[in-house]
Amino acid sequence: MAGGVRTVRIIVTLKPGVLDAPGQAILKGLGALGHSGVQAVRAGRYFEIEVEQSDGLDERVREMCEGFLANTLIEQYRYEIA
Amino acid sequence: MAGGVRTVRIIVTLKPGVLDAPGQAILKGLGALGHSGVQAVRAGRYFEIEVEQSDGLDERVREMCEGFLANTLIEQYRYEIA
Amino acid sequence: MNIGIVVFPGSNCDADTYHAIRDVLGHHAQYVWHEERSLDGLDAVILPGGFSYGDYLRAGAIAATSPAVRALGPYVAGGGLVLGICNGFQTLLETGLLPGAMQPNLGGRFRCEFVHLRTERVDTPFTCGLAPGDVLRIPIAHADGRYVVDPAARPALAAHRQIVFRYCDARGDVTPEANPNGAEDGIAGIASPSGAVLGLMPHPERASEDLVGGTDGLRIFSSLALWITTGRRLSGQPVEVH
Amino acid sequence: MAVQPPVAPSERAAAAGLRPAEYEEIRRRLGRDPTPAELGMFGVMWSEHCAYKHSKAVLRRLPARGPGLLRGPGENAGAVSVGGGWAAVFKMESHNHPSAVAPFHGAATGVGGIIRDILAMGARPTALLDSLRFGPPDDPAVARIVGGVVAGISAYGNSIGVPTVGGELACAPCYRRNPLVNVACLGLVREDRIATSRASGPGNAVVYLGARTGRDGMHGAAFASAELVGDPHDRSAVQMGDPFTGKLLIEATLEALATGAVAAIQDLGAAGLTCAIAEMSAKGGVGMHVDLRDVPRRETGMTPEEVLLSESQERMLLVVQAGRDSEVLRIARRWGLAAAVIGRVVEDPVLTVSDGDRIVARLDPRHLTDAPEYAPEAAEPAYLREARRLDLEVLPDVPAADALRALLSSPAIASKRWVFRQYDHMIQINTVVPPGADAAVLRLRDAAPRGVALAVDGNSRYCYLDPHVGAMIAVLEAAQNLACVGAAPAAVTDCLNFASPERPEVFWTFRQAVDGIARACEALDVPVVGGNVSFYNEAGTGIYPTPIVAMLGRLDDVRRHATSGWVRDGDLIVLLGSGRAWLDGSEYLAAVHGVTAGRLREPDLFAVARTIRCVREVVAAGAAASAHDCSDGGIAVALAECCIAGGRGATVTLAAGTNASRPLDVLFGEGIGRIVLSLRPEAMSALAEVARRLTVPVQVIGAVGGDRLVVAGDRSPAEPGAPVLRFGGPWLDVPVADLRAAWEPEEPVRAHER
Ligand SMILES: Nc1ncnc2c1ncn2[C@@H]1O[C@H](COP(=O)(O)OP(=O)(O)O)[C@@H](O)[C@H]1O
Ligand SMILES: [Mg+2]
Repeated sequence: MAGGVRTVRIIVTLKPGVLDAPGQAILKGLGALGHSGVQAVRAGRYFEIEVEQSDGLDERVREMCEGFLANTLIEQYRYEIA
Repeated sequence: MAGGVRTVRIIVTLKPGVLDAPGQAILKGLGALGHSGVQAVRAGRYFEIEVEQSDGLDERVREMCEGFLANTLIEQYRYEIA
Repeated sequence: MNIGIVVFPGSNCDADTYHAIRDVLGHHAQYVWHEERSLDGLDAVILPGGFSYGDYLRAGAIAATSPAVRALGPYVAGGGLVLGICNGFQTLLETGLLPGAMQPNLGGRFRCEFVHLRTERVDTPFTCGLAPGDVLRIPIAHADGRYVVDPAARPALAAHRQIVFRYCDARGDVTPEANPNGAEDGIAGIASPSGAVLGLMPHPERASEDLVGGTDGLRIFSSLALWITTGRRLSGQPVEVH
Repeated sequence: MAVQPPVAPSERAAAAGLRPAEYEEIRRRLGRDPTPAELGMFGVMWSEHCAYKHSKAVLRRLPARGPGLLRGPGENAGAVSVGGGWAAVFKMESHNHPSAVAPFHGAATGVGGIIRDILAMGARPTALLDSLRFGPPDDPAVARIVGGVVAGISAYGNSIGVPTVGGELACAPCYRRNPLVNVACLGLVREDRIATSRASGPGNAVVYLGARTGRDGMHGAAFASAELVGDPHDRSAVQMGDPFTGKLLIEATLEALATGAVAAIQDLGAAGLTCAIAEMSAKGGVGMHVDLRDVPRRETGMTPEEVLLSESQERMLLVVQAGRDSEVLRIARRWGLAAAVIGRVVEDPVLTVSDGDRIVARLDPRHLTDAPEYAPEAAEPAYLREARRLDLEVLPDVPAADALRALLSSPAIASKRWVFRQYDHMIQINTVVPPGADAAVLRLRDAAPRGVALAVDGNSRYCYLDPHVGAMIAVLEAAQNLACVGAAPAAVTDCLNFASPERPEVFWTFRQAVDGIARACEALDVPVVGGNVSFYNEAGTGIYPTPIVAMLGRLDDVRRHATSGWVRDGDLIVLLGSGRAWLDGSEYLAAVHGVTAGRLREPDLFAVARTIRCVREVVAAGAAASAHDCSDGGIAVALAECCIAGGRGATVTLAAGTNASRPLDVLFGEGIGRIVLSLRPEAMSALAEVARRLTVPVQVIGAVGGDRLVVAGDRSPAEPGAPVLRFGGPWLDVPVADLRAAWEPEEPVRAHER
């Protein structure tokens, strides 16, 4: 289906073990609001990208993630192409 | 399965029609790096929450989102409970 | 006069604001710890600038969950006055005490520089010493200052004269060039309909001394002092002080 | 108590980054094989970054004497008196390698790191300066690093509430894959409240304060001391900063110090807990018994080595009077920080580290702090003879106006507003002269009307051509910048950024640079109170020798200061100083002709020092309306900057100097010790008097006015008063609006480097 436009959903999160300051602050906030029973929060970033269909789209998405959307030194990413 | 711990994945994005400045900056950045064919980018936030299983968990997750994780004035959210 | 300055984890303009009110203006100010549940006995409460809780969720969102901020509702209902500066403004939006929301600056970057503000409303405790149209030169320092409000709420903003300050040029004209962050209608500060609650992005405490930044910002604090010491009420009627 | 079984030598030593000879030295000192934990501790403590193995001997050359000196190198930062009972704590550090692999977080943690060195002196961090070096910004990869570094400094400095009041930024191909990020911090503390890192008082509690410990930046110190080969895709070498926790740590630490219960304090920086317990014990001539089980952790399953070496950010170590530790723990709880008593000070100089009841390390802390010193070979680099040859005749002729525009838009000279607008430079409301001036000026609120000024300088192109003269000029230029705002030099801190010291020609440039800094500081009678050395900056080709100098100045009355912009039409324009200038190594050659070559002349240190003093006296007396030094781009660029800053034009006649006959040499030639002042004609006599006393040459070269910069040439100095053009048309005649347009660049697209 070349020529069409695909929607790519990307989730970027910190690698396990990397300090997640936002997650910790949000956990605090949930507690303050009386949400008991919350044991952990991890914060990440989400991207929804409209990109023209083409061969090797998978490859290109990975490039976008590695080279720009995620810092693979500290972050991991996963994506789905709809 | 009360007593167990569930993982909740939440995605928060801007409501359609709300200007997404970060998304546009990222679109620009991808272009500058030579990623052609990208037509639109929407930026959002992602949360992964470990919460104790309990009745009405669904309800509680919705409360966390409405009252805190999302600013429903301008943001929408969706979640899945794994 | 007794003004409370709320200290959140991550507040960083609390001491500056304290300095402006106590050392420069010569009025009494005290810090209020974010865990404080009662604001009784304070003539006014200031939510200072900073990065409360790192602004890690949305600017001001986590501060809005603190006991002190949740005490603001009853405090205002009982006639209290509240001023939110920068992060304090963002916090007030998150609580719903003021309408609208903050988005990242157009251009996506933190901006620290002097801007000009046009005074749009003077019958509030924070602007009673100003004249309509007065232009103030005051610095901004924020990354999330693009004020937005959903279309449905706009008429109400106008109807209740809630817009108090707009970004403008040196001559007082509200132009796109003078708008540092893309805020709707160049909105830099809004108040509750009664005027008891004011939020603004610029930092008046940074323009309170000739040596550093001029004294335009001080006029906002002296307005507040004037209002309180002359015992004015939000009706605008001065009452006898014996 | 039996120490646990020894380990196999050689390869373990190598793994810890130690040389075989060093491993043998360790065995000799311990009289046994080191335990795994001890080996790890030696590995980081004997790394170049912590131990200064190759630089210590040379650094002793730096003068640590001077008026008002309170603390010299050796503590976490140096301190000088600024009057009124107040001390200024001042220190600069580099974060080059982390910023190369993770620009945003590398730069951010660099800010956090230097702030905690200042905090460890008991001072409230009051101002930051950032000195940056990048590759050519038209390279998208470089632009991305620039965006990430500036965003990182902005994110951390703004959030933690310390204003970034100045800095510098320059670009050259040698920094393409090895950017330099040097950050200086100023702190203020009452002279009688300066803290120490010297542990004392057997029985006193060793208290951990701040963020919890994770596996961040394992071996960061060793990492900083290794050449960058490709991107080490190993997140563990990169620390993550959290300015929010950093801000809480500042408040909690100052509150803890105010109780009077704290005997000693140090930040957990490079080499983490290992460095802190070793340095604090060694300096205090005592020992410590520390149990790693009590260290607050963020991650599970950490080994003792990992806890000892972790470089998690936002942590401090305090020695608290026995029985008063609960006061500190209470303060920590209130600020939501982790805190715990992790050990005790002991009489004997023995460091005992246990993991529960298992002892993992037990040794004399001085074994860790007294690392071997090396005296590497030094050899004058071969490239110098070539690089110093310069034939101006072969260069194409360029219209002066075009050259001026090109210079004004070159990264080193162009407006940096796009950078410092992203930095909160006003918070704490002490900033009297904001970024953009020759130096930043801060008021001292508690010692009014006194003030301080800050400047940071370094010209790596000069240092490439002549590290000795180049380093001298860095010091003199910083002092010159302070003088222009009316401040007298009080203290110097430096970052010495070089390639591998194990290459003789690199080490030669290092020694030359340090000697240049030392001689200039001696001439100005200003102490070097601290600094930092960054070696192995070798990604791709090695970098230019890059000594960066930050200088602190004093103002007796902060209201008496000047800035660079013309103030009034009709004011006279005066050139102070020898007026000698050359195109060798100039920004003109680099920016207009892409040439880096020439022979630098050694400045007359004492003549320049007198000129600097003259400018400061005149400005501090309120006699000057504006003051600006001639640096990159020579007098033409200096005049253009005065026009742009003041929003008015000027008409100037320049004498073709003895050494320079052609217009381009006169306009764009560079020479230290030349300052452009503007002042009311009535003030001339006051200026002349000071200049005569200090035997500083003065030339009236023109007058302020109009909306163009007009520069004409003349063989004889113009008479005081409005100068008349003699023969020939003007060399330059450019509208101020054009100058500004060339100087204020478009903002580059922001890279979302995170
Ligand atoms: N280039 C230098 N000039 C002067 N002093 C230096 C220099 N480099 C390091 N020092 C001093 O050596 C000591 C150790 O430096 P450093 O490891 O950077 O301190 P810290 O470990 O507190 O960051 C400090 O007192 C520092 O001031
Ligand atoms: Mg230190």
